[in-house]
Amino acid sequence: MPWLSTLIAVPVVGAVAVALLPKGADKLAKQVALVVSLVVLALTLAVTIQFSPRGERFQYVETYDWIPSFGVHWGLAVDGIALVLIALSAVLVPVVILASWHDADGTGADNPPKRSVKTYFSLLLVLEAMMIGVFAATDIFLFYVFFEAMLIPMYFMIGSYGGVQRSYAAVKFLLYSLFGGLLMLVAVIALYGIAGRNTFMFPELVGVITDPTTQKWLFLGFFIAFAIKAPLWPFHTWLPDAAAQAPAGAAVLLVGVLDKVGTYGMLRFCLELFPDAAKFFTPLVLVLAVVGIVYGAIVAIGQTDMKRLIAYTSISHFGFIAMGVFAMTADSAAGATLYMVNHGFSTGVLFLVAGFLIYRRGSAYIADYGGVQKVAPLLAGAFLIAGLSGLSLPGLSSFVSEFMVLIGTFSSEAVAGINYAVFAIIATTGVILAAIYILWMYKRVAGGPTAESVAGMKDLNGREKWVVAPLIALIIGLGFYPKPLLDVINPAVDTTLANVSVTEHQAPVPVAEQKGAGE
Amino acid sequence: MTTHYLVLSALLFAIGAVGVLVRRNAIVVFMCVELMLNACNLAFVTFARQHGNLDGQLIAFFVMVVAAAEVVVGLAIIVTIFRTRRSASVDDANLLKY
Amino acid sequence: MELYLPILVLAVLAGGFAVFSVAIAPFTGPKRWNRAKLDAYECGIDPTPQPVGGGRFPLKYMITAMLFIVFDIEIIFLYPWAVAFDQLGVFGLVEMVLFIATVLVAYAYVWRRKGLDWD
Amino acid sequence: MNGAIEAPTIEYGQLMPMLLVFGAAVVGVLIEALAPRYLRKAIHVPVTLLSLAGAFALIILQAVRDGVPEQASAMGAIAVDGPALFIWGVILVLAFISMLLINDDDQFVAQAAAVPGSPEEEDAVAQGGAHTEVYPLALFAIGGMLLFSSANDLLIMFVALEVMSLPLYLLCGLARRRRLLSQEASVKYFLLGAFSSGFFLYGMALVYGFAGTVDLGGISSALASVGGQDSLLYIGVALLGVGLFFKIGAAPFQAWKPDVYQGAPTPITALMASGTLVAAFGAVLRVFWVALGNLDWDWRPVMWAVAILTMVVGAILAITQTDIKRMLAYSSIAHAGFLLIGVIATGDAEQNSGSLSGILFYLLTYGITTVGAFAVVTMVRDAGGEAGHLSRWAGLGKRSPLLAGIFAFFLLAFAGIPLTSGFFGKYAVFAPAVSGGALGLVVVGVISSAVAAFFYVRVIVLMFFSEPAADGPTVALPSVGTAAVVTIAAAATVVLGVFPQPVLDLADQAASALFIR
Amino acid sequence: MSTLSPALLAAAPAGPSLADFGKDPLWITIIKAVFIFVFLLLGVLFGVWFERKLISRMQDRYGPNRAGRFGLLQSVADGLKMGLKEDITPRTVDKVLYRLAPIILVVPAFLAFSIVPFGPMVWMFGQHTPLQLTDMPVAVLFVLAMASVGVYGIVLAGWSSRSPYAILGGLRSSAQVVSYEIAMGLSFVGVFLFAGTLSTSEIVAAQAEGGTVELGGFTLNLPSWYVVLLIPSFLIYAITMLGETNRVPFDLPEGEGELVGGFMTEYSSSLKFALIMMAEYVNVFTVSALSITLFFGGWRAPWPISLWDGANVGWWPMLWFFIKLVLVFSAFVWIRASLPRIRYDQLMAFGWKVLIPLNLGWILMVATVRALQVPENNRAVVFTLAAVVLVGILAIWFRFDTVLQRRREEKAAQIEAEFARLQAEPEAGGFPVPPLDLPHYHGAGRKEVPSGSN
Repeated sequence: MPWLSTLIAVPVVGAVAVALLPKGADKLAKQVALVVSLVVLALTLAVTIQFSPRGERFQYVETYDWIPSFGVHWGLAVDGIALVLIALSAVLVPVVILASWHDADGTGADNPPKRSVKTYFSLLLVLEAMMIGVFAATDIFLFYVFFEAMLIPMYFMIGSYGGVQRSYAAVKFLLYSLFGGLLMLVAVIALYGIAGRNTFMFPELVGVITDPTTQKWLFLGFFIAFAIKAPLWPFHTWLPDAAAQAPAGAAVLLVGVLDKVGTYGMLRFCLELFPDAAKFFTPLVLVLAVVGIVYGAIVAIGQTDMKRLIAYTSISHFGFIAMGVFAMTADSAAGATLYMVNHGFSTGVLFLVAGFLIYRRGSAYIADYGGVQKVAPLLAGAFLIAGLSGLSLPGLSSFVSEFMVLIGTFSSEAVAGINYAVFAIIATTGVILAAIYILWMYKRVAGGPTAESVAGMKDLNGREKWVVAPLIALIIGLGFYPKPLLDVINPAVDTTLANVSVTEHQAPVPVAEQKGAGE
Repeated sequence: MTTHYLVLSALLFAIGAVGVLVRRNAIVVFMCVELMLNACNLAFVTFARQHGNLDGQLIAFFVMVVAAAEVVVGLAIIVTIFRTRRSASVDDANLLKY
Repeated sequence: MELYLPILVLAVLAGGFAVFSVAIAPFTGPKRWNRAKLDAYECGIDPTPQPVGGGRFPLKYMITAMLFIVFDIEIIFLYPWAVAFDQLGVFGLVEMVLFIATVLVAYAYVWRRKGLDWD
Repeated sequence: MNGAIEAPTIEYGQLMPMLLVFGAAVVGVLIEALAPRYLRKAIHVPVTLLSLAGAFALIILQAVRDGVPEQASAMGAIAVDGPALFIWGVILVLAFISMLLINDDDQFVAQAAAVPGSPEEEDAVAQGGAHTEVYPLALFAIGGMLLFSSANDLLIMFVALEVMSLPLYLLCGLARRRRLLSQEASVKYFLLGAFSSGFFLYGMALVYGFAGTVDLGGISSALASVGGQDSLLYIGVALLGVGLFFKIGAAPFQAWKPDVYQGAPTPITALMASGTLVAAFGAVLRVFWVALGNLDWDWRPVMWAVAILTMVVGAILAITQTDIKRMLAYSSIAHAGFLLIGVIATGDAEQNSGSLSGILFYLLTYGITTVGAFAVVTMVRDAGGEAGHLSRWAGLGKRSPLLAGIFAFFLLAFAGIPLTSGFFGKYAVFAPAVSGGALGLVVVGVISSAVAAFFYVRVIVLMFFSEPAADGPTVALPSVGTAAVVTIAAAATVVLGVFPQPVLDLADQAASALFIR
Repeated sequence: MSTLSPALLAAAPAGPSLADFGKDPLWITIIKAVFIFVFLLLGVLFGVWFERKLISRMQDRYGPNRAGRFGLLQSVADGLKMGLKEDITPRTVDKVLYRLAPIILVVPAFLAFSIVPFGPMVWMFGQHTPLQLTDMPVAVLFVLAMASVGVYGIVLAGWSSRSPYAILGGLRSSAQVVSYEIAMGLSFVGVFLFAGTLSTSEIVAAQAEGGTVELGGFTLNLPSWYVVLLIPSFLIYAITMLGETNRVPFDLPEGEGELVGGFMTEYSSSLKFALIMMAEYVNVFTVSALSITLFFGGWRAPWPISLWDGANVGWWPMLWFFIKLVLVFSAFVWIRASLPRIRYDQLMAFGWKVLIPLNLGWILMVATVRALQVPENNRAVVFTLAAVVLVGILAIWFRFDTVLQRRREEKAAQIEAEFARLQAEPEAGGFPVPPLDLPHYHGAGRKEVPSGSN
């Protein structure tokens, strides 16, 4: 059975079905969307369970000719890295659907009259299909197609359903991404032309480009696209706008999944296709990453808008992920991959809870809140747990990954006379700053005397509990027992690094065992 | 010998081209275009003599035909706009700008 | 070129004669100034002032001129065809039937649209 | 008497598609002459559409039954080669759907000769009906396009250029509403068009002076034997280029395009923006590849500059536009620049056929999307006719989500977003260009694509994310024709965006043998 | 001429061909040019006298008979008088063009005559030379070109006068000339089809002997003059000849009842007017000479004389030519004496709606016949084409005939109805009604429907 194609097809079919529902059948649309997303989740679980970590690197391989003239294939397959990210998407989407139940209805205080509800959910499902596709694609061209096509539903979600400045944010988001994408397109075309293999299949292109100069240029083409997507400092400026203006659900997917495509792309394509160039640019990237970590954290502290604050924390976190990827040790890379997943969950909860708050209070400004924990303890609690996961409290999921990244970076060998430990040490300050922004925000929002405006605030209702509970459970669960994930991730990371030929462990499997035991 | 004719044709062509650019009356502009076409004819005929083949003369035939068709179409258009505006100056045609 | 030289000679003769006639005309006759005589003729009434450039003409004349051009051009094609007819054979005949038929179609259009009617 | 003249031969079979279109045009004139007024449209529509469809069928028949001819027809005057057949097909398809738009409804003036606002005009309007001359005129223009793209010598090319342009000059002036604008567009188009064809002709004269022939193959061999150190030739080539660049609207000869596109009746704009561009690129390819192929080292730098300028000018000036048709015009300029990249990317035969195939595919995708976009433009109306000003489009997404969505889709296709035909079109041109060593151009192309995306996105923002104006335009209920055009265009944009392989195969096949010399 | 048998070719007296031209020394050329010039000057004088005299005779009066024998010096006297009259240049005219226009009119008129063949090769002062100023491969085209240049003279004369009569007259005149020029040009095509050349001397040569044609086993001798072979061409040419030269019945532009003097209104007298007059007469001679060249065998002697061997050699042919010229000119005068002037719309309608389509149809018919004469042609195709052409012509003819008939009847019925109504109720419409004996009110039966209204 073509599992991956099915995974992509189901949400697409669902989206069409939702879009074709008669006008006014809003409730039905939501239900259909939820069911479809749950079906996808179930299928994803099935795929995950059947995936064998020690087997072939790429599993569920599907390869069909798509456009032979261009050497383009409908090439899908997953390795551990892609699998966990697909799983992340599959988990987040039903949660987001549930959380966005009323987002498109336009009942919020400061929400302008919104448009079609079914369109929103239809777009969500399309987006899900694209997200799965982009992670599953093994054909670089196909990857690019999903990479770009993914923008459109997100663009409409932000632009049509977002906050006051939504159209500005949407356009900024689209243009940044598009620009990066086009640079990548040039690199993709050049890669195809220079490789001369008449194929875009990723496995066949690994290690083909050997000329260092060529590698560097192509690397830059890909890297800038991913850096914009991720977003890495200094390409980050679109994210706070987009995330702040997007409806909460869209923001979750935007920051939680879409941006991961950037870091995923760095790990998958930048490193493996252009290992020499990657090594050449590593110091630069690490500098950017570290600057991003510190900068994101500091700016986050100064934010007055909750969603912007969360967005800036994400910039800081993406710095960690990028650092992990480019430190190129087994630990750091595996940690970065794990971080992608964990960050998706923790930021997801943060955005969702912030969304609940905003929905109730009608304002995103921190100053408008106070003492929420007294009137809505569950809400505040969820907020706190997610926040703590964000600041990498031990026992919560992010800690494991952040720790692995830092350790990995610290232990990586000095290259070109630069000791990477320095970066790790500076990055650690990010952890401290994280404590400041998270806790301070929590204190202002949930702590202290109850502000008048939040006095009548309702606590989480049944639907919202169902939204938050699974994510909180995952955060805590993965915090204590990340092994299943790492089991899946490690072999893939090791293969990747083997292709980059920098890993200190030549035998992948024992390493995975060892790590699993070590955590 | 043929050089003189070529120079003449180039001169006529240049006069026509400059005329198109500097004159303001649509009909005069149009006449300048016709002048350019006829300069081309001169060049064709000259080259035909130079090369000793008849292609150039033949082309001149066709150019005349085309020029005639152009006159018919062009004057029709110019007359229409002239009737509307009572002015054939291209400067008065100013509705289309960005 | 020699074929055209005689024409030049004749042109010089005729041109000389014409220019001479026009040039001496003012000197051969008497001169009796009379204001009315120097007005444009208009059956004795004050002449209508004519705008510089001739003013506006009925469009009819332009249409006639256009039609003339179109048919004159057609003639340009008919002459070489007629001269080379024997050598072109059936091909020439076929093409000219098509050509004339096409022209006649346009002609019929002009006719039906009253392009050939005068008033 | 004189030296014997050999009676020429003409391969009527190969030229049949073109002859059919011209024949239908002539029949159209006859209909105008003989049929009573109330019957004319009813006769014109089937004649026009059937002739276009028939011509298309003949092309298919030619390709399937006889294959691609290997020698130029009509004594070497017209080359019905693979690319020509493909371009013919494209032109006919585009013309067909443009025709659906043209015969749709009252886009055209009731009485062109009547002064706007005069009693005569009111009479004509009251009598109803429009100029049915539009049909034969359009057919002549289409026939000219077919000939232009397949001309194998410069004379035929010049004649075809005029046969194509002259009807278009007239058609431009026939808009029913905003007559002054339309007439002005017509005059501008005519004067500039005639001016540029003068340049083309003089260039042709100089090239003839150099080569002693206007046959494209002959010019090519003349270049090969002389070595191309002749100022006559260079000036000639430059002037030829001016003429051709004007037709495709390449900068710095693009000035007419926005004016004309805005002023002309929108269905005619659609025909021009699609068909003319396709035909003109056919001619550009023939001149620069077939005739001047041996001179590529000399024209390539100029072409680089023109291509870059065209893309940049098109993309940047489009941003400042406030009229939807002007914006699409600038977008068309930018796309002409992208296509020029393909023209530059020459090399060995394989490289050339790759570039050619890319250009052919791009022309098809761009043409269809363009017609669709203009079809949508015809449907958005207010009291004064089409609502051209961009501000009037605000909030269209709320008022008519389906139409706005389709238009947004077309715009995304223009921008080259994946899963639209525009993406593969661009890819098909850019990819061979990279392997042809024009990476720099591709980078410029990509950057200007990004700039161009900005103004496409701006329209989408306006349509979907802005509040509708209180007295905003209405969306006309589409007639069957318009609806069909929009549907066909949207379907083609999707299908070519998702599953382009069959058409790519066709383009590859058409391009494989390159042009007949 | 592929159909000429070698025997006939040998029998044909030698006429000049294109190759014989361009070899004259300059002085011979000058002599010839002066001869033509003087010939035309004297011709005009003679022509004016001859016309007046002849027309008088036809109208049963004497005509000029005071100056000189038979009034022969009358034209000379007129010319002198014009030279001695005051040269009036109206104040408003465009001075330069006003003076230039007569020159532009007269020079091309003279030039057109340079390709007219007067005779065969003769010995002139020890030079063997054709009796023709020059010839060229496009001689007939040259005549048309000169005629076109003459139109400029007309337009400029009218335009530069700045007088409504002159301007309208100039426009009308030029419109008329160009309209009839087309029919004229088309009427030549038949000749070229048979002669295979545009050179006048060769056309004359081609009329030396008619060819033969095989039709159904019979050998038919074709007549040698194209006037016989191509009678419709000639008739059309004869009509256009009158239109082209603004002669009766097509002398509208200068008809006194129409626009005073037409384009020459402001050229009231003096030598400028004389030039214009002269140009008109020269034009008449030119078209006459052309008709002789193209249709009447040029300088070749007519049938009974041609039996004499010496008829077509030496200087004799010049005589035949002059006789023919005088005869054709007489025909002009005869027509002038016989026919009334027609209305302008009728004139244009006749030119455009009758002459041109007739001409085109005729050309196609001539071409098919000619194609049958060429043995290597595919007869089946030609016959098919001929059938198609014939059917087409007939279809169009019948269609127009029925349409015209229907319209005529409609119009008649309308007039009849109006007549009946007015008879019953004379005050209908509230206007005082004119007496009912006006022709219009006698009903359709008594009134010709104007032909211009179809």
